[in-house]
Amino acid sequence: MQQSPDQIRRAYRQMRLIREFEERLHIENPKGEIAGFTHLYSGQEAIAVGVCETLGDNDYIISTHRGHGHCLAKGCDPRDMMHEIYGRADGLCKGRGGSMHIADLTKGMLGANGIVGAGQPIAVGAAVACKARKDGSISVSFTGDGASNQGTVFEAMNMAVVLKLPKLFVFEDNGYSEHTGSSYGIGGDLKTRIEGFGIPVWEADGFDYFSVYEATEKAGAHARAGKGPSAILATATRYFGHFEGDPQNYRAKDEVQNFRDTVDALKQIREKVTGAGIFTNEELDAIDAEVLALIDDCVESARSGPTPDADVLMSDVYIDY
Amino acid sequence: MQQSPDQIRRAYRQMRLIREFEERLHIENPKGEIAGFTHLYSGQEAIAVGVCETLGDNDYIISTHRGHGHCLAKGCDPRDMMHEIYGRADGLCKGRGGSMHIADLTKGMLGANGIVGAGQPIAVGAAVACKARKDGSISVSFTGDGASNQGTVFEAMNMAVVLKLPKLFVFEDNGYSEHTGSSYGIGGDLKTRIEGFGIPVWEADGFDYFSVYEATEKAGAHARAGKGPSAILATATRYFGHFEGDPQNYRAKDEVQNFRDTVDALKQIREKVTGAGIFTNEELDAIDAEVLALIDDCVESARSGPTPDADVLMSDVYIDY
Amino acid sequence: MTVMTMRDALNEALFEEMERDDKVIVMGEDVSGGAGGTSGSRDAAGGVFGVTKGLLPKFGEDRVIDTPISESAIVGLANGAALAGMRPVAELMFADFVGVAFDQIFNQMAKFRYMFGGKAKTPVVLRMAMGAGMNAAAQHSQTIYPILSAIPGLKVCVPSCPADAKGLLKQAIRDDDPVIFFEHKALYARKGEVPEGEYLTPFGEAALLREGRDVTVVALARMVTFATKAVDKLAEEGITCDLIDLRTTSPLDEDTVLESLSQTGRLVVVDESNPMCSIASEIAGLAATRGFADLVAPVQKVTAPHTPVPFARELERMYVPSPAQIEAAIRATLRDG
Amino acid sequence: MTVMTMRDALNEALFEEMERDDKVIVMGEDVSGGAGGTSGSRDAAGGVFGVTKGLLPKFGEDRVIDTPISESAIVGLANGAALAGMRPVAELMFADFVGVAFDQIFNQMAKFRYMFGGKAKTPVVLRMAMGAGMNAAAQHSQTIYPILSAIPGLKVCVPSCPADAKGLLKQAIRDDDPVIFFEHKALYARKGEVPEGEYLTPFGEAALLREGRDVTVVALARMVTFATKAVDKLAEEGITCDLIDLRTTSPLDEDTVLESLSQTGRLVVVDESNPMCSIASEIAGLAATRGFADLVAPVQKVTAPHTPVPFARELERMYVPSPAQIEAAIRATLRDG
Ligand SMILES: Cc1ncc(C[n+]2csc(CCOP(=O)(O)OP(=O)(O)O)c2C)c(N)n1
Ligand SMILES: Cc1ncc(C[n+]2csc(CCOP(=O)(O)OP(=O)(O)O)c2C)c(N)n1
Ligand SMILES: [Mg+2]
Ligand SMILES: [Mg+2]
Repeated sequence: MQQSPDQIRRAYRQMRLIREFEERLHIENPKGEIAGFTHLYSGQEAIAVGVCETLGDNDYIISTHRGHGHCLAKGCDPRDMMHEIYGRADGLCKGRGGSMHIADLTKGMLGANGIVGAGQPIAVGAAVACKARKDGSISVSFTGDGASNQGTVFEAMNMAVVLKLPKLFVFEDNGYSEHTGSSYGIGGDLKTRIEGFGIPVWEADGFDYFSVYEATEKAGAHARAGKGPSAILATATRYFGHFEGDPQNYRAKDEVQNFRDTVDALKQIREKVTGAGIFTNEELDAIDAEVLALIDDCVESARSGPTPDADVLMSDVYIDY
Repeated sequence: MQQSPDQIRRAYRQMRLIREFEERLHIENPKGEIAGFTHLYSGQEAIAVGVCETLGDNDYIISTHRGHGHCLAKGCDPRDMMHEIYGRADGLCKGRGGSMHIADLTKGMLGANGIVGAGQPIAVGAAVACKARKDGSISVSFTGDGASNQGTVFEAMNMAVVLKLPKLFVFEDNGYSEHTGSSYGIGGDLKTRIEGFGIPVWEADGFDYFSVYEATEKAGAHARAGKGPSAILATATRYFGHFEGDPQNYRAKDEVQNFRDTVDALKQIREKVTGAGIFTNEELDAIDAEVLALIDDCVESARSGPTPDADVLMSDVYIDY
Repeated sequence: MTVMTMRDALNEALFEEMERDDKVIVMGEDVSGGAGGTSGSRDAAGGVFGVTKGLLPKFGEDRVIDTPISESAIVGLANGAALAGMRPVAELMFADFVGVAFDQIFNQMAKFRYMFGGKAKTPVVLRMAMGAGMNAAAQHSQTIYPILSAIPGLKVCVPSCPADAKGLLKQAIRDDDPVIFFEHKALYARKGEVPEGEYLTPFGEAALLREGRDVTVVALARMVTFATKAVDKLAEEGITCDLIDLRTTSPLDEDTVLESLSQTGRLVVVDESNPMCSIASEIAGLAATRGFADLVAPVQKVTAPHTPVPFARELERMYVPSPAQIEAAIRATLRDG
Repeated sequence: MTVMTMRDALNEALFEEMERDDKVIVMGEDVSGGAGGTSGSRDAAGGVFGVTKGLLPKFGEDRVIDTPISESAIVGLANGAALAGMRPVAELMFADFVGVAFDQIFNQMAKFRYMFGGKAKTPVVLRMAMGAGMNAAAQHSQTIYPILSAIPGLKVCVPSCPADAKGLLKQAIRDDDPVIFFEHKALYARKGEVPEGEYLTPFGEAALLREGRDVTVVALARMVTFATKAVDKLAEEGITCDLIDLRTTSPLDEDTVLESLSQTGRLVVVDESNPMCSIASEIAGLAATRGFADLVAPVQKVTAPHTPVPFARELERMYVPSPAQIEAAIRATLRDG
């Protein structure tokens, strides 16, 4: 905990923002106003925030189908995101993308992606641009345990090594790939597999912001120093179903509650920083209240946002055609 | 050298057959009668033969764009193959496939394949059939150093481990992937990368038939015993260009000659078996002469074989349409 | 006849065929589900759309194979197993995922038999869910049967109702050629009459769902339900149409289309895919070549626009051809010529 | 004007654009060649067809990037570099290899801008060699521009001569949208006049290569050279044709085709690809819809058959549409109607 109080406050607020964003979507979703697939990130907040808090404006990230956490952590505007999820014309992607395709190029956020394993080679490409700019920037991809079995992910790792790129691979093992436990689909084990490509791996506790932050600082420094790609391997869980509506009959009844009661990321950081006397519970409660009000606001405004019209349907297929 | 003289004679003849088949194609190719791409296997004979001599009729192999050696080693008829390479209606594939697509399903030879990395998942599928038959058979894929970077190859390894299939992965590092040295494209190293998937690797000297045979016996036994996939990693060289016509300006002038003079697979086996007194040079010369005559015959008959007609063009797209 | 959903009809087809022939195996991501999970259930999913539900308890793990997320390897697995004598039914989940397995479809299963001199047999069925209607956006909503129909060596099914879904899937499983089997997501819950017992729907035979004098309307998959609405509405005004459901796009039943055209002289084609090089283009082109002598008015193509599939409800609704657009196209073809 | 091969014209386009803009980078398997080899040469290949020859010595390893055999990662690399401000020109070697990189083309580069609300720019050029003519058989000879043209978000170039090859490639590199650039293998050695200095060939503007009264002949890529033969031969008999070279299939210059059709009333489309859902289908469909009023005879589609590309010389020759077939089709369209 060598971080400044400002840093910690920011990280705590980011994690709380993700948590409340997602918990609120879980409440709103069954009401029928939100269309399409929604994959929630609750439970994994410490990973997105621990990684992104080490990143600067020039650094890139690319996300997955479960993208809200990564987007918020990289600085996407929660109101614009909420409008997008509600399919509004003034959403971050004009209502064309929805939950699975939120992107904000101005924030170095190269998009959530509905195709498992598609983001990793793209992030390697962004690393080519980082290398060319010679500004010490890096490109980061997030990869689930399930996605780690996709050929494109292996290719991306190999390519990054061969081209010695400033690329950080973040693997998030949340225990499941859809309705299948992560152990089932992974031949060998995640760490050895990554190391087989010549990529050094830093392991982190995915429930612990400080653990992820510190591992990422080390792994990021490796990549920034021109030593080639590096990796983070963080373990956590997802609190909700694979998608909203998933009955989760592949999970033991009390599994999630146990995680919530013991290692929950928000609970942990709160206990650590109050225990160390950096913030009081009241100070953190105030942040929570501010975030809750913000989310209320986002949902409120998204629910009544403008609906996209035929012009939105037909434009932006090309810049010029 | 615990093999019987019969076994050794057969292996020697197979290697000689591949060698003469390929050296003859190298001579015939510039004459203009052979169409399309031809990738020759000379230099790697000990690998195909060392592997296939351990296989039975129920076992499957799948090959690459450089397929002649694997086909011959698995028992494809050299005359039918030569007719195919010459594009004859009575070729092994009716003149529709050519050098890059020779297959003989009746021999468990699931095809040469023009797409690098396509064969490996297919061979994993054949292993599913082997497992279902419960007859101890295995399925073998051959993979070049260059191909080892293709995502499909990684997926195939992972899948074979997850499904615990009787699958043998043979990796042939012949030093080059087209015009690029094999070391350039491989992140980490081949062996560690394979082991990262949880697949045990047996290394072999790809110029030495006995070394390959023994490694394959062990690796094959592992796979046949239901312990999941295994791998062979064998190193050799290719004597000719990537394809016929390749000027090879990426290779040092004397590189190939050095290999031919020192570790050549045919030279080695001859020295070993004559040295051990199993065969005399004259006995082996007789085999050589027989093979040479056979190849003469194959070329002769292929040159004047029947050309395919419109019916060959239009048939076999479907069984029934 | 029993009334059931398309989902149940597909499930029944799989049950029957797996029972009939133990070479039939099923594979894909979460086709059973629950492997490595903490609840102990091994039939936790039955496919993300529930089509393979109950197969694992009945046929076991050797015949109902859950896989990692490795679509190239899944289709490759099916291809290799087929070459080696099995009859695999692989599931690709969303049709859009063809992207990550395209080589195994395009260069492998479609070509083995031809390239290998007619000696290989690749009886693979590759099932996948397609189409807009769930607001699943650009990467989970495409109707890519034109791309697959363009590839020699593949057969392509596009059922519009439970009875055809069952009959075509059973035919696909027994067929010795590779078959791409599209299931429209918006039709899974569609109910319809399904004949009792054993039956197969032959490939390359379109169904004539309505008979009429004025216009030939050709549609497929979900568009059949929309075209039916439009046709039935116009019938109340005395405008009658032949309504043809293609059922398979490869083989394509050109004769039924041409025969109808020879009666009506007017053609509307309804296709949920993007307009370029679509089935709508193919059928319109058919009218311009073999059907020209009968054609009395411009063909009307009703397709999605040349855009990706958008997310928002309003946008997706505008993207998908509607019964109103089909009705307008029928009226338009009657005004001209 | 200088006379040069299409290969050299392409090479010149790359040189000029890389010199003009240091954001332009090139990547692919053996685009330079020789890395890790024993001869020390680092420009040992210059692409397997020699199109990128000499770029590495001039622009260095950071801008001319040799890659492992990982096509998904190659195209992904290009996509990501483009999103991050570069202008990548990636080489896929043979167009058939689209199979192993299809998702990055189909679901990624084509859709970013739309999905991401119009804020992303993906100025990727993806070069690939296509077509029969080298007896390279089923997996190395396909002409898959119909599949790529069907995908909204992509632009597709199909040059038939050195001048257009250069002008279109330069335009493609400067274009802010993703461009699929097809180079026909049988045309690399084709010589033609190329204007000196700076010029760009605009997209969506077909070229009218011959003017005539009787028939509109539409062709693309290598088929332009075959159609030219047929058209010129018939001209000796007094049968004159408009010969249209599409140059790009997306955007597709429908207006030039329709305008010509309004003069001739007869249409022949020549397309090397398989017949189903092809560019030939698309243009024939165009005649049946927007061109119907002008059409006086059945459209003739001249395409490859619905088979994979075969290997043997005799077979490949039968597979590819020939000048004789084109001539016959022109005569046929004159007989009818
Ligand atoms: C290519 C592809 N295959 C399959 C899917 C369907 N799918 C979406 S998410 C998912 C599981 C991903 O698991 P993991 O990578 O562990 O991420 P998590 O959902 O746990 O965040 C699957 C199979 C997809 N979207 N894309
Ligand atoms: C998917 C795909 N990418 C690229 C190629 C072109 N190609 C053919 S062989 C080859 C090199 C293969 O190298 P390796 O695996 O080492 O086999 P070797 O040629 O040495 O036998 C390449 C790049 C191809 N045929 N297929
Ligand atoms: Mg997961
Ligand atoms: Mg090699």
